[in-house]
Amino acid sequence: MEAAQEVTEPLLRVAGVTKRFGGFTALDQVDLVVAPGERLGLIGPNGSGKSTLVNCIAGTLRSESGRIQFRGRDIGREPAFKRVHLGVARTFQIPRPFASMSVIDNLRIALLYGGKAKVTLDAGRATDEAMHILGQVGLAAKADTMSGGLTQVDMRKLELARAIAAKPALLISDEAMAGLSASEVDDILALLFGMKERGVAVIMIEHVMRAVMKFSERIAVLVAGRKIADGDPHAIVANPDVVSAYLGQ
Amino acid sequence: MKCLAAWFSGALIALCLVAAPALAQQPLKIGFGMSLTGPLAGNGKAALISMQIWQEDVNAKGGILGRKVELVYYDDQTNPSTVPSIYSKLLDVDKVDLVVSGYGTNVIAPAMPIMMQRNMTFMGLFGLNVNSKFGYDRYFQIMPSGPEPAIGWTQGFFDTAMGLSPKPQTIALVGADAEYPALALQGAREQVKRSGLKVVYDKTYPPNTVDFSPILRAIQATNPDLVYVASYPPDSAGMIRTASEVGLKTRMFGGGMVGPQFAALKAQLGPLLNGLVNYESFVPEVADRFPSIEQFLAKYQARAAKEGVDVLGFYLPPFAYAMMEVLEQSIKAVGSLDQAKLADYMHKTEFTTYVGKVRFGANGEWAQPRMLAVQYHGIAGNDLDQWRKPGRVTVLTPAPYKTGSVMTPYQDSRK
Amino acid sequence: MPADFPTALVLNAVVAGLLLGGFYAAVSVGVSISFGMLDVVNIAHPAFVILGSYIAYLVNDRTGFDPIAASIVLSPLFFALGMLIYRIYYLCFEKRGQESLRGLAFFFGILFITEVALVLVFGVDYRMARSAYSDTTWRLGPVDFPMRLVVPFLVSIAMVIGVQLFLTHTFFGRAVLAVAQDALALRLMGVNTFRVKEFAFALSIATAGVAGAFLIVIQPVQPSIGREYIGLVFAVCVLGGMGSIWGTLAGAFVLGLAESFTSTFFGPSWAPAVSFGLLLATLAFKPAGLFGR
Amino acid sequence: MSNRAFAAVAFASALALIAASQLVTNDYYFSAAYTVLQFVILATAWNILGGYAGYVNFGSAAFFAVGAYSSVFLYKAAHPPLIVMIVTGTLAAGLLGLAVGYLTLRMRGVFFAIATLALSVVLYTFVVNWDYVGGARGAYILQPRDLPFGLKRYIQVLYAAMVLMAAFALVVARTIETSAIGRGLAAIRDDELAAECAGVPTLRLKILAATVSGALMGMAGTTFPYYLSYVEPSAAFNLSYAVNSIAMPLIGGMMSWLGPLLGALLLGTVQQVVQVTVSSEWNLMIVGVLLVVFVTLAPNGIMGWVEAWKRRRK
Repeated sequence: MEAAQEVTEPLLRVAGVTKRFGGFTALDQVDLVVAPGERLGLIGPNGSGKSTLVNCIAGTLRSESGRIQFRGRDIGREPAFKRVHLGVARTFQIPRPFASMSVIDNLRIALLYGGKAKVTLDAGRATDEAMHILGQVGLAAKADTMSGGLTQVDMRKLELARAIAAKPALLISDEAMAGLSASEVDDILALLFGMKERGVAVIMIEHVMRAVMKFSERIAVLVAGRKIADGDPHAIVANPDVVSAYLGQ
Repeated sequence: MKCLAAWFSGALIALCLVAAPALAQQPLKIGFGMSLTGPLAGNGKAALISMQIWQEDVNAKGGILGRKVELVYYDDQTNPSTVPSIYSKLLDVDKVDLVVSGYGTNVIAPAMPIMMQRNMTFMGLFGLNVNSKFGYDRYFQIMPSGPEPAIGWTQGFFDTAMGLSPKPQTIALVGADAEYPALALQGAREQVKRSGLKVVYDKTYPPNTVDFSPILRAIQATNPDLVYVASYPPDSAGMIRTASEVGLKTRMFGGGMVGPQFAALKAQLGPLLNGLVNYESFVPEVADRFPSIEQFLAKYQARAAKEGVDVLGFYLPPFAYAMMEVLEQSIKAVGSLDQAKLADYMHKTEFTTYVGKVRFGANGEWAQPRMLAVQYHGIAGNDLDQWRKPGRVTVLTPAPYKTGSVMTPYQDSRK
Repeated sequence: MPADFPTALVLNAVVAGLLLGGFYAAVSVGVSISFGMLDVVNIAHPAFVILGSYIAYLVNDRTGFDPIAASIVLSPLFFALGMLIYRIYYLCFEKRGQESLRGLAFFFGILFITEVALVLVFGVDYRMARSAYSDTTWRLGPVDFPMRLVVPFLVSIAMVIGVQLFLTHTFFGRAVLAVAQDALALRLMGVNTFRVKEFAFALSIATAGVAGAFLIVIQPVQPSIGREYIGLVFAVCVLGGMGSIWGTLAGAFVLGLAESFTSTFFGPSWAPAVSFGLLLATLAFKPAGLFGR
Repeated sequence: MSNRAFAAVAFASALALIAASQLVTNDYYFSAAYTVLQFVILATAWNILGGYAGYVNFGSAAFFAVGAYSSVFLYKAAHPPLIVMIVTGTLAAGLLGLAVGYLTLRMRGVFFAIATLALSVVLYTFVVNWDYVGGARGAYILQPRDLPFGLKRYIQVLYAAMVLMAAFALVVARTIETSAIGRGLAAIRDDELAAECAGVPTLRLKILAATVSGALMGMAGTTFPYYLSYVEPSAAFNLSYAVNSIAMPLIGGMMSWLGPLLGALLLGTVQQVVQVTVSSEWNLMIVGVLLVVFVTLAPNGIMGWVEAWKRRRK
């Protein structure tokens, strides 16, 4: 994918990002760095600001202060769709399929508009590529069913498929595994690991600690809008602040 | 796509066959569109009833040219965009022998191009200034607004005003944002130029205004000698009611208000009408000049209550009837339905109708304006019968119909 | 204040604006419930107001009873009519989860049907109700208070406050507020949301009936006048803030005052443009409206 | 069928309809057809923003009036040929559509609908106070004497213009519907946030849809002054344009260009037929009953029935 990467330049740099909703401070001076192809776990109790951070990076929310840089370029002011073109793709915690369309049509939207949209796909190649991605997430059989009628699990898979179809450099997976069975968690994990070979960095937000520990090369912890820890997964788990934050002493 | 045209015309022809006239002695068909729904339905239905009364009278006398008269009409819903379809259906599908117009400028103008293409003689019912742009020589209009309609319409008010001594200096003009009031105000502005008055207020208001006190207070602040109002029934009621609530002080108030001519407003407003100077087309005070009108009004009033329309019928019904009388007399005189001969006859002849002598000028409007300018006085209570006999109205102009002079100022004559 | 400052004119403009706002609030409070809280786009609300006008006129004409009092006594009739209309609406749309657009066309149909029914029953002549206070006007210094507008104003404020108190202080009322926020949650708590919504919609039609009596006391009414009020009722509801009764009252006063001041000082013809321009600005900069949630 | 083929068929049918009209000697069909075609254009145009993108425009009468009044303005100013009026009116209404497009930046769903309603009231007040185009008095527009292509009566010229414009509107609607833009708009209709995060430039597409929809609605109004020969604000801003441009796509079906066409042909023809056969208040009642019945029995419109029937048959 990318040419040789200068060592120092990170893929994503989030510096001093603050976000307030009226009086409530959802994010307070958060810094975060993601290297190309890196697998980062983002954890924290509910309401710690994880989704808000995702929305600020993806562009659906605008932070009051701080800078967000992607491949060295400031994307803080860019609309969400432009960030997708630049290579930032995200899934939604609560799936949001295009209900009036079939599963494969959902993919076609992402292929047409997401993946470096400059590449104009003729119908034929678009269908093959869509089927290929659907195969990866295990939805090939349901290509023609209406996406509105899918089960919760399948909808989560569709979310991932749409993000992949955007050919991102950074994929943000927002609780894609909540409520899945062990085998399904493993399927998704295998998929996300696959992204690594294609040089795609992944930020995984999960509560399933088994998956997070297995997947993450690095873990960042958000509590009440502030990043309280960032580093090697095992050190993080042993870190007293993190434990107290989670177990709520 | 091609099936569209076939299917479309097939459906319509089938429907028209259903409505095709019986093959017996061919009836003489007169076609028109009329507002039976929408804001002007009140006038439309009153006109329709009057024309039906005329139809019954004529058929009782054996019809015209030995043929029974039949009225073919459709509801234009007070929506001008229905008019071209209605009139081309009447002419091309129903094949009516004669056409007359609906009520009001908005629905008369759209029919003009079709009339001009077919060279039909076209009688208009209360259209203000319609023919000025078309200049069609077979257009005739029954409302007595005179050769320059907008001027003739406002003549009574201004003649009366300029007759006051000392001469009034300032005038306030106010009217609704709609076709008739805008034309009436245009006429008033022209009158102001001719009489050298100074305009101190000249604004319009949206037709669905609820509260008129802001407008009348703004007018009162300019302290005008005269207040000329051009309005539709709901606004007229609002203006008159607010004038008493605000205690309007001016020498003459009124002018071009549609509404006080109708029974509904006469009953609702009652004593509030005292002192108002307004136009009317017929009042009992001049009944002696129109011998047979009582007979018509009796028939009309009998049916009006049941049909839920204006109970008195002073404003429009006599003229709707008179319009048909002119047609009737012309056909009988010419002896045929030749449009050219009819038009020519109508230009030359002075007709005697329920509304007296009717003579048309070159542009089809009345040769002489004959709108009555009246002042209401001595009204007590809200019953309607006080209006059926003379005594509540002073006719100010035109001179031949004058029954008294104007009482001013408005606030004193209101008591 | 400068000598020529038109204090009387300004004072009267304020009073006229408030009185007009009171009437606008009565006409719009029903929409604030049906549209603001139930998300039912009831375009035919003004038609029910006109129906209320005619019923009040009928009673007043036959028995000489005061039209506004008559409308309050007869409001249960409108309440029942509201329940019937909502049942049809619920069966055809809500149950199938149709979005409110379909309901829009449904209510356009109801608007036309009601208007023609009124034309057939009452004819097309202008009707107006006579009441004892129709022609009396109180004068306090330079300001005058026409009873024709003051009585509807007072009863309207009472009605709006009554609706607000009902919604906040009774079980059923709170259920209506809850259904506005999260119908699903309410259903999970075992509340029959259909019954609650039906009640709320019926209440909105009842307010329409009473507002109709105000209208026919203020000005003559004719079946097709309802069409003029469609824009106004939604403007007041949205300007004030969706689903907020206080918001509706505030929105009504803002529009009433804007119209009154524009008519007095600038030009009556521009009054609707000013009012709806105000609404456009509010929607652009504060979509939730003045008091919206 | 490719867009080019569809365009060819559409314009061929249009020319066929115009040719067929030479056989019709009866003017009534031209007037009735003019009105029905007017609604075909209005409904098709409305559906581009309302059906494809899901933004309900309450103010379609305002766009229609912009088209009509730009023709009145040109008639008074320079008296240009009809085609110039049509193009100018379409562009003027397109500008208004552009402005409305930016409205979608701040407003969604029913707020957007109310905003377009407010916009049409503001525009109405401007036109009422614009004396050059007649204001509240109304303006007279006399139909030209010399008729092109040897047509006998001017209504036939207007009919031909409307047929060609209807074909053009259908081609534009279908081209948008089957293109990437159409897919993007459908995504916006289903879930705007998800569409934005799938890379769809939602604002740009909404503005495009609003501009094209507005322009075509204006186009429907450009020949109206000649048809009526007397235009005043309450005729151009009539409630029937707002009601029909929403009801027809709803009744026909909003998912494809065929829906508004069917809805307009059905409801438009019924209104024309009822208006000249049932001569009293009943024609307004019939339209009301038709609206209620159709919207309740055919939730997704006629096309909805067709789709359901096809799915059941497969």
